[in-house]
Amino acid sequence: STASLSEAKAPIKISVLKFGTVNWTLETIKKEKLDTQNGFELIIQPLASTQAGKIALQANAADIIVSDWIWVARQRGFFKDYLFFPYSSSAGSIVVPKQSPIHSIEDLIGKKVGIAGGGLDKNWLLLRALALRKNINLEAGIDKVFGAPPLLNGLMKQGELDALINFWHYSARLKAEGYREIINTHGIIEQLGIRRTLPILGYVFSEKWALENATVLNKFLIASQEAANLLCTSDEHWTAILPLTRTQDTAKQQLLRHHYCDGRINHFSDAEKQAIAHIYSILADIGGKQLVGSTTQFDTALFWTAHQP
Amino acid sequence: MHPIVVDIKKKNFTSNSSDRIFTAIENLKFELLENEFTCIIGPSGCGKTTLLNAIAGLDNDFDGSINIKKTNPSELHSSYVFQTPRLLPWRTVMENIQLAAGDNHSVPFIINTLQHLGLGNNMNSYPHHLSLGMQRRVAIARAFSVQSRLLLMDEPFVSLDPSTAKKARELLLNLWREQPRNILFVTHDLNEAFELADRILFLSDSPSHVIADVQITSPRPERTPQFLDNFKNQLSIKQPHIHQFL
Amino acid sequence: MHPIVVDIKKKNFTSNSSDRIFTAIENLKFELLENEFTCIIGPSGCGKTTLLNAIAGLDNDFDGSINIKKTNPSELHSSYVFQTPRLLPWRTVMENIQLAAGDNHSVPFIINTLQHLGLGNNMNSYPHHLSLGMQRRVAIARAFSVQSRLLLMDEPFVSLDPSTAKKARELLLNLWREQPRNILFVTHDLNEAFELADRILFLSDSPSHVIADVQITSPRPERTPQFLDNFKNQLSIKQPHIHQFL
Amino acid sequence: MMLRSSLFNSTLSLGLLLVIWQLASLSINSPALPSPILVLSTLNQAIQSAELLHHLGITLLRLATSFFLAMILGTAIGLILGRHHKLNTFFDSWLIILLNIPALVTIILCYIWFGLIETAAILAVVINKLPNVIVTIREGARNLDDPLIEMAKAYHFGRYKTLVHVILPQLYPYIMASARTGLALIWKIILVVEMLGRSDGMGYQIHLFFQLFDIASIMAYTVSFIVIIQLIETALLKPLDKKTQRWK
Amino acid sequence: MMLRSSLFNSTLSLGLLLVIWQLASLSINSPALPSPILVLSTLNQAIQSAELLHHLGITLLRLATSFFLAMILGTAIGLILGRHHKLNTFFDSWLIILLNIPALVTIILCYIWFGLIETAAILAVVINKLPNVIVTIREGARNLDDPLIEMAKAYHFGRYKTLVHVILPQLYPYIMASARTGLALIWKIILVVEMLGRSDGMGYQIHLFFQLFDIASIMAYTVSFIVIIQLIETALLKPLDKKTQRWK
Ligand SMILES: Nc1ncnc2c1ncn2[C@@H]1O[C@H](COP(=O)(O)OP(=O)(O)OP(=O)(O)O)[C@@H](O)[C@H]1O
Ligand SMILES: Nc1ncnc2c1ncn2[C@@H]1O[C@H](COP(=O)(O)OP(=O)(O)OP(=O)(O)O)[C@@H](O)[C@H]1O
Ligand SMILES: [Mg+2]
Ligand SMILES: [Mg+2]
Repeated sequence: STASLSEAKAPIKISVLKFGTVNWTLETIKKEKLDTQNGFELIIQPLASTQAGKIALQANAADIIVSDWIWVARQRGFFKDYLFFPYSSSAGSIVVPKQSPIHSIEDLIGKKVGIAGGGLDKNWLLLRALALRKNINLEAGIDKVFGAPPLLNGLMKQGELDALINFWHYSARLKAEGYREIINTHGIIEQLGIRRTLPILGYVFSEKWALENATVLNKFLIASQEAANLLCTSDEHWTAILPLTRTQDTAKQQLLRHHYCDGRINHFSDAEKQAIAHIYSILADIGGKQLVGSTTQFDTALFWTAHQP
Repeated sequence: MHPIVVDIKKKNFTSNSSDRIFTAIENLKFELLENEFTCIIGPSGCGKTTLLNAIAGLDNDFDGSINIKKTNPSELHSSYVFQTPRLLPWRTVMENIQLAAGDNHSVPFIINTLQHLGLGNNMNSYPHHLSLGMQRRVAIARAFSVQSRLLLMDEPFVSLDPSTAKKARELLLNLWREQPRNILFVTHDLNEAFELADRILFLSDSPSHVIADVQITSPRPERTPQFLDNFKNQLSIKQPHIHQFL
Repeated sequence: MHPIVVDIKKKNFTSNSSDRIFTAIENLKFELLENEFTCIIGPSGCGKTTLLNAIAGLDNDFDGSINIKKTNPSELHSSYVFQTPRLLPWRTVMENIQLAAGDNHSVPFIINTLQHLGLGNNMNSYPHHLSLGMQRRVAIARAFSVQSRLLLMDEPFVSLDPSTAKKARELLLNLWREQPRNILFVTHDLNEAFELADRILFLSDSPSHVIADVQITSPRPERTPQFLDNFKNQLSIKQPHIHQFL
Repeated sequence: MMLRSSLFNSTLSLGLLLVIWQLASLSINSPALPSPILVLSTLNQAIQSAELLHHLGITLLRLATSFFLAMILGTAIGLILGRHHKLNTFFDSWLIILLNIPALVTIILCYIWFGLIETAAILAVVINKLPNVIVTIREGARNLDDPLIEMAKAYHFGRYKTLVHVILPQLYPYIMASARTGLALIWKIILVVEMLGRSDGMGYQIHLFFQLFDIASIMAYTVSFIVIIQLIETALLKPLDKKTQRWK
Repeated sequence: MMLRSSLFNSTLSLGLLLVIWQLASLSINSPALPSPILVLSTLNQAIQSAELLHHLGITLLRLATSFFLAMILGTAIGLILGRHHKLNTFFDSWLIILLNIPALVTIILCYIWFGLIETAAILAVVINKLPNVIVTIREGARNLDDPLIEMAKAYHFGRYKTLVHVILPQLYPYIMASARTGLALIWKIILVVEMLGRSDGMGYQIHLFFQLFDIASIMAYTVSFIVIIQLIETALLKPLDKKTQRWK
């Protein structure tokens, strides 16, 4: 009879990076059987790159993936009915070596700066926007080096770069090795005049699927939050997913956990949505058509609202 | 009806490099009688190989027509000893012959032919391990092993030593007697032609056409060196324009 | 001292496929006098090409030694008319010859030679556009245009018509008289050998060695057909073991 | 004798390579170029954990399937295009387009069309390798020896015999060039294909390692694959070379 | 006449391709396969904004440099290995290793060794293409016509003349196969090289578009590159083919 019960469970296919932080949450859901208890069955498809998840979603091979709202907004410009539900506010940062003379954005002028994610990376665009307010043109003023995140981390350690803008889990690893953070995304957003902690990453799924599976989706979203809380409150659960951090170094592990927990979303209301719309317009200004496509106006309908934390 | 009627009005070659058109054959006509052994003699470069290629159906790009009467549709219409051996280097002597002979080959016949041509020890050799003369003999054996209405031979016996060439000629005549067919035999050696042929066609320089058509009616055993000398002398009197060949 | 001393104790071929060793040449020895015109006659497959390759330095894998006296180090020691034309298909007739003749070629001489061989109109043709006999003539012209101590010729005049062959023979003798050198001339045609040579080496079947070494001392103009018949008759009495060649 | 000396030779050659590698890794002294010893011990661990063999096996299966598909199709098409001038002028631009579409595009399209399934992955690989085979074989087909083909025609060999006994032996070096570069190319494409849409295989693993900048593991996986290729080369291709070139 | 009919032919062929593409994009109806019209209008915009030409120019420069380096080095090494049995057995395993190292590894090593500079990028491309050229040319060098080489030896052609007049014309089809597949392969490698560590070029741009999943732009960039390759093919390679094959 248990078999027939589990057969009735609605499957949710989710594609994530094998060693990404979302997978920590998902693995905890599986370990604690939070899925079957809540009437769905979580099927994790581990992938090796973020792009693979996007392909999986497009190919209908995954119900849910993890991405940011900029991408969702852009896809809606291509008539894709994707929705976004906030998951984490963990964001990238600029790090420099401990002894570096660089202490502020101004100091970056004339330096060799690594930038992960290419010219349209949101961290880089936001930094440029902030600098422009201080009448600094970073685009022309620094020696930009775009590259793959791990490669840039490697080059940073070789001393090839003066500063590095990288995604948070890469920055965290560097910080654990004593590198110093100049500013992170939230700091930039705050200096741009928006005093809110905003979600960056979230679950992305198609509206059609969400409406058809609203109940299980909501249950999944709650389970996800529960699992994240478990990881932050219970050492036992944290130890269980330690292999996924892929580091033996306890300092690094602690830092990663700290950032992970800081990144949890506990408040998301219309005010945050407005703030995101504001930032989007800043990004649209800087990034231009290439970044936002035809969608210059942010459409707040892209947030999944059936469930509020 | 004649089994083979050749009537080539014009055969042109255009070289890619220049726009020059070269006429190799012009108004070349002849008809062969049933099972006639015909030799073709002509200066080097006059178009003999071109003619044979056309008859073999390898080159259809000419003005005119070539008609070959088919008695038996399953039969090969021609077999061809090319001017170069054209053996498959990656197949042994035996394989080369069997491939051409097809299903209706008889291994003992092939072995016998090879032995007569002095290749009894080389049946499993690859062509690269044979001397040029030996390769030519393989090509001859190949043509002999195929049953066809028409046997085309382009200077088959050059670069064979006299005794091997003699054996090859005997073998050819035997084959022809046992399995009568039309033979078109290109040679530069007038004596060879006199010894073998029922008829000799002399070709002009290119654009080539038939300038003399000589019948030899005496039976082959009677063709002694003396007889041939006489025949030649008569010919140079009757047909002075082919003096250069005699 | 003899300009060329050949002493091949043993030349073996091993075919990759089988472990069979084939001895092509065994105890083949001869010495050439200065500027001697030597013909080599032997059955097909006996090892004549193998011998020429060894002398040309293309094959050093034999027991024994070949000594060629060098008078002038800058001079090519040999030029070689191979048994097949071996022309570069992507080069014209003229280019093929000039490449071999090197810097010390004289264009008028080359043109003259080509014209004598009936190729005056084909100097800018590519080999693929020539008949086989024409390609052979190009190869002959190439060898003639190179100044060398030793001229190796492997059945150079086969598949030429009698009148072209006659011209080629005359050209060869003229060249030899004007620029004396050693010539090693392989042929199956005894009459050709009698007509050209100072000396004829008869080779046995493989493993080949010299079985008769015949000098012809009479001056060339005196070598009428009649003289040759007499010579042959005498030879077959004096050296009955070479009867097969006569 | 031959065998012993060739074994000696390759030991020497590999030894020299290891020494160069060791020196380079000492001189550069970065985790980006781990020493051979580290890589071998990583390899050893990966083999013990059975993880490597699992992924290697899966990748090899994909490799074999797409290799044979691409070679057979490519040889056939290349031969046809090389021998038929008109078809070739018609499809030439298609071929150029197919050759130059970034692997990324074909891979995405295959996955989106067929879903993230095995067929899509293999198809993506075949599409990427196919035009290379075609171009190489076409070049060979253009340069076939006409006298031999005429001979086959004169003796009525027919299609099958001409193909097997006259044409394929002449195409052999082109096929071998295609096969040798092809195994390597397919392996490289598979790495990307697996990165973009599979949850197993060497490409999946190597990209995970890349994100962790774990070059030692990447190299360990690479070494294991190279060993396989070296085995294929010595156990299959070399003997095949010997057998087919026997006539020389 | 010839020209007109070949123009007609290629228009027809491209037209057919466009029709197939259009139908496919209609049937799949996904932004992953944009219609040709959308792609062409995107291309038009990209050209107008001068952005495309900038990146295309940079990539073509890299392509040309690494192509010639790889072809010249590869032909030389391939020829040497193909003609010298001993050298070949010694370096054979090196070649196999070089062939099968994932592009990722060589690219990372080059960047780490030399920094994120132009030299590193070009070197990475050359290292990736080189073994393919070597393997193809080596196959050709093994199958040279011995009688012609003997002729060159008998007539004392010397190294240079033998190379230019006897060997290279025979290697021509192999060189062309290598060049044709090579342009495509190098282009694909450059895409990865630029993606991983350059701040300009087609690969950098395409990767940006890929992050946004903007397939129309990716295809527009691809089309612009294919047009260039098609131009190279018709203006350089085809006439070269004609000229060198004149003797046939
Ligand atoms: N590469 C080889 N491998 C094995 N055997 C060979 C090889 N080359 C030649 N032979 C053998 O050596 C013998 C002599 O060959 P060669 O080519 O010298 O003969 P030849 O006297 O020139 O004959 P022909 O008059 O037919 O040209 C032949 O029996 C041939 O089978
Ligand atoms: N593909 C070609 N392109 C241009 N001209 C050609 C071509 N093939 C042959 N020819 C020319 O046609 C003429 C006849 O050639 P063919 O090969 O038929 O001569 P042949 O009579 O067989 O001569 P040989 O006795 O020397 O073999 C020659 O003058 C040759 O130059
Ligand atoms: Mg002919
Ligand atoms: Mg010979």
